[in-house]
Amino acid sequence: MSLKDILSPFSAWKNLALEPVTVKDPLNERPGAPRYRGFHKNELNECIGCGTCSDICQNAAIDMVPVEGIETKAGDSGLRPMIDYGRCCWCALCVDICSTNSLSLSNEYTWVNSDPEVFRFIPGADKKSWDANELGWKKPDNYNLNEPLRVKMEETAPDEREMSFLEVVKGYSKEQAEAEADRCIECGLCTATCPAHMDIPQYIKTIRDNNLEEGLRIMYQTNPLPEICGRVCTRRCETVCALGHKGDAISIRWLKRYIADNVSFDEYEKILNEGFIEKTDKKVSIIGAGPSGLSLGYYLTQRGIKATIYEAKEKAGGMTMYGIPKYRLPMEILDKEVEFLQKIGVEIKFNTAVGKNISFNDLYNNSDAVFIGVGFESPYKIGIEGENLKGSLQAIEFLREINKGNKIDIGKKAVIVGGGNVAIDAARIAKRIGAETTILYRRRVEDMPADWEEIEGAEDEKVNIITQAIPVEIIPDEKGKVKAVKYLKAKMVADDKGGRPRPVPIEGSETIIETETVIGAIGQGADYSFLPKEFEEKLELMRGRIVTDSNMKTSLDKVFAGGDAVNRTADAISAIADGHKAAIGIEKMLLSE
Amino acid sequence: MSEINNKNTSGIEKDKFFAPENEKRTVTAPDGQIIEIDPLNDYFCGDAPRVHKPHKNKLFESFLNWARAESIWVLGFGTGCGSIELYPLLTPRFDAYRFGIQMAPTPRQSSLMIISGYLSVKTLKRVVRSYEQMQNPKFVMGLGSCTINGGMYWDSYNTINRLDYYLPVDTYIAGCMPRPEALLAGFNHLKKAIKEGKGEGANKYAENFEWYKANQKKIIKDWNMPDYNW
Amino acid sequence: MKELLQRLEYRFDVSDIVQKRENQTFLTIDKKHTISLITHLRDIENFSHFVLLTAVDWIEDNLFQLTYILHNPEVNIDIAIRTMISRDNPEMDSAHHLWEQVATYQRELKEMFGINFPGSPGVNDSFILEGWDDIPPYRRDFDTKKYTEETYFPRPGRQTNDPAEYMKNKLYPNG
Amino acid sequence: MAKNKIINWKPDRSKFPDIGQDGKPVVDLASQKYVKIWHGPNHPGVTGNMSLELTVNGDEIVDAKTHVGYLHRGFEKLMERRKYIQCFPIVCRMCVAETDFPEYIYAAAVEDLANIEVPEMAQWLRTLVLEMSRLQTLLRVVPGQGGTIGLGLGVQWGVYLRDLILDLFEELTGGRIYHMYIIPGGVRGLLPDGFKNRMEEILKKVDDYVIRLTSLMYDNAVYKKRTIGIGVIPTDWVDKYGIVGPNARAAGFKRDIRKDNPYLIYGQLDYEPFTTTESDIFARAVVRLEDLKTTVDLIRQIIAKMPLNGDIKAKTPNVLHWKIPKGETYVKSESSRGEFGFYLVSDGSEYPRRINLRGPSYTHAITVLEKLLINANISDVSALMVSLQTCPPEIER
Repeated sequence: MSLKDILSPFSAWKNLALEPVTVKDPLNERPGAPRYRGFHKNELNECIGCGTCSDICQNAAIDMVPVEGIETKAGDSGLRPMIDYGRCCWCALCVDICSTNSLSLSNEYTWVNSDPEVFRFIPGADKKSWDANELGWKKPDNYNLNEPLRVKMEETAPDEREMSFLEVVKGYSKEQAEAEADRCIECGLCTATCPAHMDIPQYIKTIRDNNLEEGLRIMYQTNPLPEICGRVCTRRCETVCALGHKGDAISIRWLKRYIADNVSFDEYEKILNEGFIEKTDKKVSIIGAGPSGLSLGYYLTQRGIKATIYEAKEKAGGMTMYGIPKYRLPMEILDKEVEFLQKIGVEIKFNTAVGKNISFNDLYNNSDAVFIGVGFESPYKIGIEGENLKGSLQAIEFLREINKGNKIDIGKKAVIVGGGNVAIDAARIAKRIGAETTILYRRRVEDMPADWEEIEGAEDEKVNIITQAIPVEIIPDEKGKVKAVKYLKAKMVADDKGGRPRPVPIEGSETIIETETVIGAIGQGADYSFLPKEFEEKLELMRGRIVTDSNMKTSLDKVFAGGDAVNRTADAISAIADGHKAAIGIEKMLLSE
Repeated sequence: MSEINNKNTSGIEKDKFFAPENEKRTVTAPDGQIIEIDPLNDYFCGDAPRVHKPHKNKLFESFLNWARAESIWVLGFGTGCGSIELYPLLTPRFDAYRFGIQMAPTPRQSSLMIISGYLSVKTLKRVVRSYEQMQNPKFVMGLGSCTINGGMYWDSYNTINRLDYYLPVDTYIAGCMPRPEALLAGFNHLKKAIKEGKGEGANKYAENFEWYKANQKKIIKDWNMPDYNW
Repeated sequence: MKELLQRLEYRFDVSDIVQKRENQTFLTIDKKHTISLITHLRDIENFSHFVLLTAVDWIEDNLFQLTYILHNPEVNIDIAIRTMISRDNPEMDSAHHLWEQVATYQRELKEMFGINFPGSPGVNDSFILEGWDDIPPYRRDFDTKKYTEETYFPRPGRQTNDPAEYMKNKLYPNG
Repeated sequence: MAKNKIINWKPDRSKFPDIGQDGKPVVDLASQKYVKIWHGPNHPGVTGNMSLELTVNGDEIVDAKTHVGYLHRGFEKLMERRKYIQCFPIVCRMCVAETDFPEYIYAAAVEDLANIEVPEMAQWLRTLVLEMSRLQTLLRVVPGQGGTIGLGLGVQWGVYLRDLILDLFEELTGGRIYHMYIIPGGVRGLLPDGFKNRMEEILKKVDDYVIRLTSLMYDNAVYKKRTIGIGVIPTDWVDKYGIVGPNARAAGFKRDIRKDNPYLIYGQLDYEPFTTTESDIFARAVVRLEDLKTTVDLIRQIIAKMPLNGDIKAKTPNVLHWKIPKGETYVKSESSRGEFGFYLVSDGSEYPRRINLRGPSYTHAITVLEKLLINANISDVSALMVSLQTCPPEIER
């Protein structure tokens, strides 16, 4: 102990001269830092109600509740997060995981009340003083709790596939599929949008759990043709995928294909035989072995009802067999699915056209119900001069001939008119059989109804795409063959009624493109000529489509319909869904008798 | 002795958690005198709390309320994590003393109990005891999510979910944990309530005494204390 | 580390050796020889610092795993000793004589897992809980959420919806 | 600082009870010679919410028992029913004084089991945050030692500086106390603009503070009188009682996990742990003050050496269903109190099988404190508790 020890503490007195450090007005002087994790904000219009915030919250602080003025629609559950500040710990994991970045935190931190019941609110809907705060926690850049980008699908190289009918998409490996399946946040928004309402999150989960048999079982509950859908589905599910807002949607279609491809075909029966009930004496006739007919056949057999399918052509599959090129859907795949259906007891009579080989009345009188799944087989004409010239084809017929293995001479140059999947398919096939191919489309690329992947694939394969081009005439050469196509350039004019912009031809912009073949691909219509008069008259139609109730029953007694002939979306998955719905309707009708 | 207490004592005797030091016994004092003691009844006053009516003179009562509001003495009992923010609050940066707020070391001298977050059952027992020892008028402030609806520990077997079932709460402050500034806002809110004559927590506790006791006893299995000990 | 493990394998019947990192090894030994292995490690191999003792409930196998972690401050390596004991009437030899703080760990395990350590000082005193009359809370079969809901009155009025389920009810209730 | 002389004051054993076979005194309460008092949980001189049951004879303690459990939330149980990502916000609540250490060791344990390599930038940021966390604790605890014997002025200064550090934390992490910054796989943000300059300004103030505090507290006759020679931890206790960190360093053991088992980027930093041999309250306070200086130096080194930009998070699987491979690990770090570790067992599912926290106070506050308090004066209880730097939440979790 020294004198220093006694005197030294007195040095603290010199601090009297220092400036005070006290915050004068602590309530107003100190806003939260720019990153401060204060109270919640939510952009209600951006939020899609996927519920991921609620899932990740370890405090069960977030409820998903309906909000007035927000409707449930495709890609939006209509629910919004309600946050309980009796639970929240301001960790901001909900913000980091938010699939649309709509949720954020403000830098406001003062909320005092005597009533414990008030600390529960829907950010965005219940107006709060901090709604306008710009600052606060937002998801940092370069930081993700789940992978935003999809696993790239390996494809055959464009120059290799240009000249062959090899399947372009190679399919996921186990690691790739698991990595892609891992991205799923299990919100289930896709299920509502899928026409067949497949339980997508559940079958994706089986990939993660490496339990593909279970995955197949789940898929067959709502879709008996998963291998087809795994390749050519229009996958509206992916357009509403919650992950698509910040990054890429999950490759739901490829994951479905992965399950279907990786379960051995021999095991199908063992995996799927559960749920089949005993055979009854009911009989149903199905016209057309397209996806809707096959789907119905499966679900009827599952319900113990004998299903007989009458198919005019030599193979089942309808449009999926004849309208889709082999590089997208190899024929073996389809055969495999059909073989399985036949194995479980669906009878398919090939080369039996109703109206020609067998009369509709016979079917009608000999079965307990009839299902019309004839699809849209007659192509629309472009409606311009020169369409009947030699060298002018219809895409649907072109594809059918090619798929049958027949050769068609289209010369060195081909022009395809249209922008749908059929047009792209025709173009890519024309390219494969050696023609320089051009697509003429009235609108812009982004307006094309075809899948973007297909469009990209076509571009990779050096298919020339001319947009905003309206064909006006096919010019013949001296021999009466197609020589060139004349088209007008178009400009896009916004639609007054709020529809999508319309192309309007520009006067005097005629351009001529030389070609040897013109392939029209602007759509198809139905042909009900097989129906006897009395039925055809009573069958209620609307714009060429058969009108049905929610169980796919038509205006005719015990006649059901489905597929392209009924639904406007005209894709395989809707047809499959129709088949399923019709099976439920037929079962209801037959069992209630 | 109130009836509740007698009922309680008889109940405790069958209780497996009954502590031996609370048993009735005889003790020999240093001077040789033999004394019989019943700790639960002899060491504490077991009377139920009484409702204190406001003063008849309204002006005088509002003066009292002003005085109460401007000299809030906080019981120095850090019940949970929120108490770490009391350090900055009571040191030069935020300097709560200038607003009439200061810490008091014992319940007798305190008027405000800050429940700084979650309450385990074991702490709740001490909190109830401390609260009852505080003199009227007394206030309770609940910090953070935990006091409102369980907070982070909503599924914990050892923490309560809602404080208002066990003590009358005057002010809640949202946050996990609330910052010193939010605490100051809470104090302002409380002061305003007291000045308006709404700081009636203690009376509420007295009025609903049986309800509060029943809730407390439902979870504090090891009761071992008189029903009310001020 | 390698030589140490060889020496241990030579002397004791240790199994399941997992070397997680350069300076950390997990190994398993049967219940009978655990305390003598720990004593050996402390006295001969200089593992003088006792890091922790805890239990893991493997309810599927009806076993408790006890893990003792020791540290050698001279060469800075950790060794973790696992031993399995039955879940029925769980009991383990006490190690309180080796380090003073072990008694506290054993007291906690007795309270939170119900594992008895006969002879350990104060092992039956309550440690963390007060007035607990349910099964020991750290056991897997104790459901804390259920207990909480029955005991602590969560604030009512909350209701949540699963987005997929909600959309089904709204958009396609029959399909 | 002058070499401190230990005052060898021995109490008169005759008036104390006999020591029983279990090493504890045999106290006959009925003899009326002893009084039992409770120090806490509601007591101004207790660190956090815990209590000591003291049996005193006059003002000297003959028996002490630590009671904990007032802060028990059952973390280890709660985490068993939370997914790995959901445990991330809850772990920091295990230690309110230094919330970043549990965060770091939890993340490190998960990364260890899942074999995730953390980007370099994230490692620097983690180290910075850990050192800042240590600094803010020490700014509270170092003067707090004086506070226990009535010298509150240092606390007033220290807590103000600590608050400045908390402001920096708020800028960097978005929270003052619970930062929730070190996430499994990386961290949650880069340094904001101008952070380094603001840090340096505060460090300068801390430098100045160390000088002021030394003259106020360490060169203070009263403080020395109250702390030198009190609460001596004998050398042989260190291993026998599991004493770690500054308490072990004050007893002459050069033990510092940052040095012994370097983690993060501590291998690239240059420093030497301070040790002394007196092992009394004063020595432990000196070790903490030296730790504070070291920390300031380390932060300066980190700021100077750290890269400007880089990845902050490694790619992890989707956290909503993140399965960690089966296995177990023990991960530790050197907190301001000593070894702070997590024992994590995974059974291969989305939920941890078992998580156990090893906090230094587990031994310091129970075994060591109970023993040190015997024969101590009742007025030294707080000083002893603070000198061991006990923190109840990590005992009962």
